[in-house]
Amino acid sequence: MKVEDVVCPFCGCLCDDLVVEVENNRVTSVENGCTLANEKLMEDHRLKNPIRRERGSWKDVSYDAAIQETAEILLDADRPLLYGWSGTHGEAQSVGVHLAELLGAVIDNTSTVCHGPSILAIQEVGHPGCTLGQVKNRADVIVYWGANPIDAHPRHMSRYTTYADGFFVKDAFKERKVIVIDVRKTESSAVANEFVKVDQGGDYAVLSALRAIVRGKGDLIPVKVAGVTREQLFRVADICKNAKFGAIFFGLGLTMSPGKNKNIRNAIELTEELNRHTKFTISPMRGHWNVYGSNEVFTWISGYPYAVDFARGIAFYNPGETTSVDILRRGECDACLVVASDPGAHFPRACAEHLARIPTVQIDPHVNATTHLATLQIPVAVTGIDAEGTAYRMDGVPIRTRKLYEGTYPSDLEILGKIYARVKEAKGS
Amino acid sequence: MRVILKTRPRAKPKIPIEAETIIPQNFLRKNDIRVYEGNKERKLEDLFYVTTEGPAVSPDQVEVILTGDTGVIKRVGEYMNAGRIIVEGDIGMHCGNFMSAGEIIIRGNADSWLGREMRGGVIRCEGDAGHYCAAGYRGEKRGMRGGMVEVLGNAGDFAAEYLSGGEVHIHGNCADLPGVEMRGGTLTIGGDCLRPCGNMTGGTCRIFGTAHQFLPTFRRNGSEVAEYGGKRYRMAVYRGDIANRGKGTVLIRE
Amino acid sequence: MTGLLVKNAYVIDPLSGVNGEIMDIAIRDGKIVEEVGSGAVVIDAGGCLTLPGGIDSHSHVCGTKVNFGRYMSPEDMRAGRTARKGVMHVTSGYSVPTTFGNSYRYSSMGYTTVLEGAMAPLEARHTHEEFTATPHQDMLANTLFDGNWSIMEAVRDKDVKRAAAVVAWTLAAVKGFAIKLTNPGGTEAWGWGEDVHSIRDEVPHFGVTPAEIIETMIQANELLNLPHSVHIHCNNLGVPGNYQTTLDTIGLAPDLNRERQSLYLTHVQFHSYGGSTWKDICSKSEEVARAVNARPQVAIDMGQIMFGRTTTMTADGPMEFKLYMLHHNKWSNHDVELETGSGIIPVYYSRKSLVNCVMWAIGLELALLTKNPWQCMLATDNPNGAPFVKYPEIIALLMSRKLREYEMKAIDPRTEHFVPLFAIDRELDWYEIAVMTRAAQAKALGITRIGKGHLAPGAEADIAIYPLKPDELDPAVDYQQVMAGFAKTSYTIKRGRVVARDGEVIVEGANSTIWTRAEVPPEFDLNKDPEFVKKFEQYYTVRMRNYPVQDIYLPRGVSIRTEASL
Amino acid sequence: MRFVLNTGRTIRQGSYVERKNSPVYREEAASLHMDRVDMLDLEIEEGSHVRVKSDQGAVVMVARPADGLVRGEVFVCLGPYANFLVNPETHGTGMPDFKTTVVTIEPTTDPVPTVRELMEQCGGVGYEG
Repeated sequence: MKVEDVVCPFCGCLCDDLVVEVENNRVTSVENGCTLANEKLMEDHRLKNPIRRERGSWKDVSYDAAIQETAEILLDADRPLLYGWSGTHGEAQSVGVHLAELLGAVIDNTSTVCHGPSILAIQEVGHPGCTLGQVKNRADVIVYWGANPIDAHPRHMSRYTTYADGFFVKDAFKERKVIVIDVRKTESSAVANEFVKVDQGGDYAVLSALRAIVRGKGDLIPVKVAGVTREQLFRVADICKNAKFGAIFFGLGLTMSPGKNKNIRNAIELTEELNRHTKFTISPMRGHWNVYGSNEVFTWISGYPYAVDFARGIAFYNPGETTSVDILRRGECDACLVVASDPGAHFPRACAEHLARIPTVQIDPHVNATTHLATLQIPVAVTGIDAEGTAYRMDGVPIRTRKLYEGTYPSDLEILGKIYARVKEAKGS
Repeated sequence: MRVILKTRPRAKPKIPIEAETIIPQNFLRKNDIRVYEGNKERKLEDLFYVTTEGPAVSPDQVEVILTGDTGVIKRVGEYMNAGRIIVEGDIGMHCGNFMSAGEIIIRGNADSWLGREMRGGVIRCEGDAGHYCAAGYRGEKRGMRGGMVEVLGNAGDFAAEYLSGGEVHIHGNCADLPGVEMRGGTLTIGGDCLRPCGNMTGGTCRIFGTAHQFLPTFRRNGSEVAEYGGKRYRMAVYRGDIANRGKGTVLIRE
Repeated sequence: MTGLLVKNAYVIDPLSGVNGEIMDIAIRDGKIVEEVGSGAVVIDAGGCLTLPGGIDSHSHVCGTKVNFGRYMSPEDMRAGRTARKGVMHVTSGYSVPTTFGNSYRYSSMGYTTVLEGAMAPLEARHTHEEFTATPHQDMLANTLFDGNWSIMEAVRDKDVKRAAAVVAWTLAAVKGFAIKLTNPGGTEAWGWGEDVHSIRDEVPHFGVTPAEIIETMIQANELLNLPHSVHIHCNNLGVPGNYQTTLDTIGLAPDLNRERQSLYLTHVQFHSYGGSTWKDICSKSEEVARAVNARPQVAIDMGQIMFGRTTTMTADGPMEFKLYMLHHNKWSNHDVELETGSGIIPVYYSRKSLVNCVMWAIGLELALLTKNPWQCMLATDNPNGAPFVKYPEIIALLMSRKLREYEMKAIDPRTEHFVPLFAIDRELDWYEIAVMTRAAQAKALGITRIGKGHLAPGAEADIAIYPLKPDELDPAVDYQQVMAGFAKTSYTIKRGRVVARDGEVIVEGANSTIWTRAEVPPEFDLNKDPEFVKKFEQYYTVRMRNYPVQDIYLPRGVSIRTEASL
Repeated sequence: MRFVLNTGRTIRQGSYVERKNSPVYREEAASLHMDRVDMLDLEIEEGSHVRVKSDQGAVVMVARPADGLVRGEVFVCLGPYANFLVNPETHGTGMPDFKTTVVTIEPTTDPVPTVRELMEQCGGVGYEG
């Protein structure tokens, strides 16, 4: 069976033009997808059934027993942490937030180790952005800063920027200038018209210098700023000011390097400054296909995009305190529910060690690094393959993923809904 | 009146205690004071041995003394407006947030967000302070607006972020980006720091050690003499941050 | 179900011609009925003011930009936090509360129906997701067409029917309720960092003017027989001297519909400025009200501002950038491909700011100078002028000259030279308030036919009982009580069920989403139009098949079907 | 020798992200990319095992020459190997310094651990499945 207009559940590009062939509850071919999409959709290595760690070895358990035990673990805890969420659909995320609210838990999503600092910066200065189609149809200057789309978002350039023809840009490859700014050369910098090599940790100073130049205070700028020559800084500023429509896309090169949120803030303020001369937008290159959805869902329910602490009944938010890495690092939480993510692989070692110390339940289709740390794992359907639901693209456009076949696994929504019901019943509310 | 709160041993000592109720005025009326241990609401007496000595008729006559394993107690002195708190050891995050008057003395180290968005009063930390010492609230336009925060040791990153009024004095070193987004008030750093005063629009920052990686967007504006610790130093004067409106002043020892 | 009987109610039901009669209201199966049996649950209203559930005909509570307002404002979130309690979820926020916060606060004020003022079609799914998390109000979404490329092409080709077909396709696809034009043409120009400055300016690259867009859309709207009229946020919002644009826009409105207005102008306060700069800005409310009084084919809402902190959010991207240049705090912007834009900035309206004082006066003046209350609805363009929790205070200001005098003493004393408010004596009565907060909205939105805004048998049993006894109160004097009473109902009844009591929400809630489906002849069905399909595939970044909002997003959708006259 | 360890995505890491216990994932996530001259200085060749050490611990990886890096910088794709070295301190931002871990590198003949072994070192119990 052929399914058209399939939505890819891998990265924040959320491409929705895939054509997929399905046979006997398996995807057998994928058209239009990138390597990441193909690997994800054609995968065939799920955890078969719920498993439970008992005295140093693993046993199979029933779904019902696993759900019951999860509810009990969460109810027993004084500071449970519910982490992950970016790899599942919005409807499941919504149950997650209500579960956290009911438990007095901390709920956090993978933004915490991704674009959390971007959110902090946006909370300071706002976010002049747009949907990706604005860029495709209008932009004549593209800036990738601390981002390597060819590896992380393989179709970003062909669908939205460098190679994407649009209404006002008929021949994109010729008409668009692409600037890549990074601490190292990448596949992406190789296709840029201009590559700006910044010293590690120097982004903030380079951004400040560019802002000063755009403000007409460039006389002050020394011959080199963090490894970038004055001439190149002026040239870049000039290209940007003369753009008809410029779009900056930034990645973890800014969010993870020293200064963190202040780097992003500086980039946003540069964008605002450029808007006094022309049209400019800035957008984070969101990683997981639905990480932005977790921010949206968390926000409309709790008021905050991530790192929400319901311990005192009200919603409290303070990244650096209520973020997962910090809570694990401090050894605060006494139980953890991991949903649709892999902190064992993607958090610093000290955090993984704490996950191994406490009861950790993982709801995830695959055996990953966290599996080895967990006490219980419940396999579920993969949203976008055998489950469906809402996802938000990196620019905020919501798209409903498709279910490609009727599988045998329950969805995240079903499992979480049952856990929520048990907790609610136990709480007598 | 003196109230002594000594921590009791706990089964899970790493779970933070949320104790915004520990402020002098709350002890005046012998109310049932509650704190949170994780997501569980507890009576103060469940977590502390409480001793009260002497009378008081107004909160400024109340002195609260915290001893024991106090490093995980958060929000002590939040919204405090009178009286005194003495912490014999370390204190957890958010100590003295939004306080408007009174005094907090910390004999040990303070965790992050010490004196966040403080309006008035005095905080003196004899050890080190964590990140965002005397800084602003997420998303708020102005940070600390009045009062005094003094740290005898070092401070972490983002000290005095969004400082808008009042005085912050770090005797030791500051880590990255002290005085970032500063709009007013005075920040004094006795030791070294990294990338001070990024994006500042107002106020004065004085650095008596070395400013590493000083940003390229500050304009030299002569020299002047400043007194610090009884000595006089010749200071290079800079105006900035000209990436922004550039109405702030940074003085760095020459 | 045995039914519910509200006894002894002081009822004002303008659409039914009831003005202050003590009567009983019988309810069964969610509807108002002639009578119920003796087994019915009885609520004794004790002679208290009983009105149809409140209707907000222009508010921003759900969707992309509203949520971004929350996302970017942790400082606003901390301003209104409540813990989970009973059936009530956690809430956060003051000017942009969480969805449950909005829902509970509206419910506590007796509001049972709310129209989201601006939904970008491409992001409609988001609005609907938030609608389901706003459980105590029936929701409707104005759908943005101000910068819609297909519309502008139809306008350029002078093809009204094509425009109507685009509207019909879009409303059905995104489950929208009505046509919204926000700064028509201006949001497309903002795609290039530009704006339009009058209704006769040309939109870059499209060769059309705002006036042509507005006129075409009014006609298309009537061709589709939509319940509501075109809903417009005029060009030049917030610009000194913009009243001329507003008068020009009013001048475009023909009289095409016997049931309701042909053009709804929203937050007109922001569009009634004289002068040429912020220094000489003055009120032109008299000119605007005169135009409204002379033209029954238009209706407006106030767009009242109230002093204090709030967040502005609108599809009017260029306006928000101008505002950012003034305030220099934080600024978000979100342009939506082929359709529209949006912007958000936080603001603080201060009694010390002459400009803000003039704005405050203008809103009140519009309500007091518009002779027919059916033509002027009470709203703040929530949260742009003020959060909706300020409505009770606005009601009190309109009902009491004494309260206005008290306020006028507290504001910048120069205000008097720039506004007529100080010379206006009119005090609105209970009936006029009932009109301006529910009946007129129902009529203007065209939802009386589905039982909204009135209490006649057959109507939806959406009822607000306020702890106010009109016979014993003089609102001109007892304004404090008026404010307190309108802030917290004794009972809010939604579809026959008590949902809030004395300000506490007591049930989970289950709203409906009301949308419009205009049936068009097959030759106007754009699903089969090769040109439309091709443009869609070329320029949108979402596949046409993935664009429409699936039915699952409207668990209790109510569609109003119309037969297009194409 | 001291180096600054940078991490980031690679297409191979992304392709095998749901198969973290596979040999290909291990090969990718344990690849330490570095400048060729630095490799000469360390007297190692492509494919040599190296012990990479930070203030948080040490892990064995496989050295690979890379062109885009300057001397003194090394790159490992994000994952459990790099994270064995990353300090969990977040500076009050929630985000660790994933891009600027100071490490030392020395040749070794020790084997490269599997993901499972890494997690067992963290206190976990390996699942074979």
